[in-house]
Amino acid sequence: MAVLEAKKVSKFFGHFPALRDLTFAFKAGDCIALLGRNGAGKTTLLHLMAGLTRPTDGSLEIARRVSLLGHGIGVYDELSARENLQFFANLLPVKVDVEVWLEKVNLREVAGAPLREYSRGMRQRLALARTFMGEPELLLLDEPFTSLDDKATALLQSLLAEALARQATVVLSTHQIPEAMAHASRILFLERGKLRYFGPCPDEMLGDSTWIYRTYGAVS
Amino acid sequence: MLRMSWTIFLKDVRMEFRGKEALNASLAFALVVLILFSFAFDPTSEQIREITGGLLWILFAFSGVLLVNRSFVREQSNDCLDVLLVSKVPASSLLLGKTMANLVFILLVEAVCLPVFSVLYNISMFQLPLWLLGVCLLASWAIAILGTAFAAMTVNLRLRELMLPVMLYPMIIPALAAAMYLTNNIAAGKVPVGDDLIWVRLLVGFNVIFTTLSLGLIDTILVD
Amino acid sequence: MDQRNFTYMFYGFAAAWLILALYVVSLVSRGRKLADQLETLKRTLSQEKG
Amino acid sequence: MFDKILFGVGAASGLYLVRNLYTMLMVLPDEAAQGMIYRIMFFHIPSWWTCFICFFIAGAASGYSIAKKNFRADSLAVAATEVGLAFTFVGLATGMIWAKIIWGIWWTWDARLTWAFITALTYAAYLMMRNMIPDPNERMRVSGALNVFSFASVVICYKAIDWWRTQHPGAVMSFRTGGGNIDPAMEGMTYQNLFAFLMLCLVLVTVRLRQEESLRTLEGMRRLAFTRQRIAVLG
Repeated sequence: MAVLEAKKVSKFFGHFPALRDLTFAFKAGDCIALLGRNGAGKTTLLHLMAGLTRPTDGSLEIARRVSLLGHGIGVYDELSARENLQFFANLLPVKVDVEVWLEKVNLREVAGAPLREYSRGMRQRLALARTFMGEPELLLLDEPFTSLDDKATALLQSLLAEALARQATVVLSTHQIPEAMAHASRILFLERGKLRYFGPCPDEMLGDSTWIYRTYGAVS
Repeated sequence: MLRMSWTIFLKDVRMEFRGKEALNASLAFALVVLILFSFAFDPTSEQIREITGGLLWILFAFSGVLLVNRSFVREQSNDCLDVLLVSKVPASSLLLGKTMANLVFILLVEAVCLPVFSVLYNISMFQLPLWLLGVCLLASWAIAILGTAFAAMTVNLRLRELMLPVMLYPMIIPALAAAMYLTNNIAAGKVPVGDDLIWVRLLVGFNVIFTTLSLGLIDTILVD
Repeated sequence: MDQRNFTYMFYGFAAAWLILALYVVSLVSRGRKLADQLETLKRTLSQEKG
Repeated sequence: MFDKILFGVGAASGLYLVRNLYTMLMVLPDEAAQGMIYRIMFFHIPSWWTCFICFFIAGAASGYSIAKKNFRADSLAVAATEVGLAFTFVGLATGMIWAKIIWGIWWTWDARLTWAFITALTYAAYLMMRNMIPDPNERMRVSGALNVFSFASVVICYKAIDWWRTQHPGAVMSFRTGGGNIDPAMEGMTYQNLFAFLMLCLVLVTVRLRQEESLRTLEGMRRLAFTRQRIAVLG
């Protein structure tokens, strides 16, 4: 049973083709690394999967419960951690115990204070709780490791492992190969809006960060 | 769907009352303009009765835009709008929740301004409290629904503070005109009857048409 | 009265023609600018390819 | 070939307008009550009709463009709005000059004048808004929705302002309802000028539509050039 199925998906911005004829499917429990240079269409593809934009052509079927961690952290600065989580929990179709999640990301003691008083790391941890709560079937993470502090990185690692263990599908976009390799079971490589490679991680990538660009890329 | 609107309404109200930035700014603005009016004409003369409605509704439309403008900016700072849309919140629920929140803010400003206006200019606005409430509700809803929908349109513009009023005011003229006319009557203690009721009908019709249009088009506006 | 009548009629006709003429002129100049830009860009793109 | 036809129709509409001018000035007699000035109506009335037709087309095209994500319909919407706005200004200018003679003032807050003013503002806001959105998809969605709003508001406004007392001469065909004894030749003249205006309007809209289309091509190519440059720098 596919969590996400794209058939000949294209996305145009005016006459500019951002994505062209993508066909692929993700299964439950997959962890996909979205690779590609800047401007290859990674963010556009993530937005498509999130349902923030709709394809110009082709069909895209997406799971019911999707969660997104974009460049912005997606929580409100004026509200407290508890209010933030409670608000997003109220929008979910399942019941979520907010206190459990506050405990999990280690913010319980300060949960009543407004977010603007938090440190950067604390806000990032709250954003992680917001993303992972409610057991989403499809997790979309846009460059999740950039600018995370140590604690938040460790937390993200464990949350990712947990999510994968309960057969959630995870999509990470990144352009740092070693990081992607550490988690991903499959690679989706985009170049200029075209799908160049989709499959298991090739071993050659391990030591050589430009291997995939050289092998599957058309422009050098 | 309505439950989601309610959740968003509560969140917006809570956020605004936490900082009160927009509310305070627009209240202060409204009060300053109320005082400025006294220089525009003789504040003790009878002629002010004839322009009461006009003054008040221009004031409410201006301070209303200050409030409405913040509505989608709130969602923008940390990309919260994206998160809401990903959580399968229908765009129309989002609009409805935000409109209700804006309606509450506008009504609050009116609740402060109307007594102050009555006292300062010696006009009793509250002879027909139910009529006044009705007109305020209807006309404020008109400002709120169109204002919120247009705030969604302008949220990505660099000049959004400027563009929103430029787009909004020409379109709410019918609603404002009706509200002005009815408010004049109310201030004079006259219950609108007969031909005057056409303005009530205009307000209701305006609201029905533009609420339907806004709820129908908001998905197109927000989702690519 | 009749003299004034005539002058104003003339103004009216002139205004109508002038507005339309101005619009046509702006349309043509914009079109020319657009064609220029398109041409330049096409050349740049084909140079890069070659 | 298409260019030539377009140019031909444009030239024909120009010639037609000149011929109408001749008939108006040389053949038709002065009107009993208004004297010479009534001839402004031959421009005034057709320009309103044309502008309203333009805005109607723009509204319908906008609705279609956002429903079907059709860029061509979006281009039609801008083209029709812009041309409609030009005719609105013709209507306003001629109306004001006529009013100066007949009513003795340039401007009055008469129902239809007010309506015209609001309409002009509404559509000017639409055109301004369009220029501010760089992304073509967003531009189509947002300005398409705005145009639909505009059309609805213009219609409502027309009705609403009608309820205020009006000093405008009757309904749109003003000689017939206002003056009563209208010369059929005068009415015929109005229709002839309307026809000429519509021809001109058709040409202008087509030209503007093609400009908008090539603007979109231009934007697409710019973006392509930009991505290539970026790849060349980074890769």
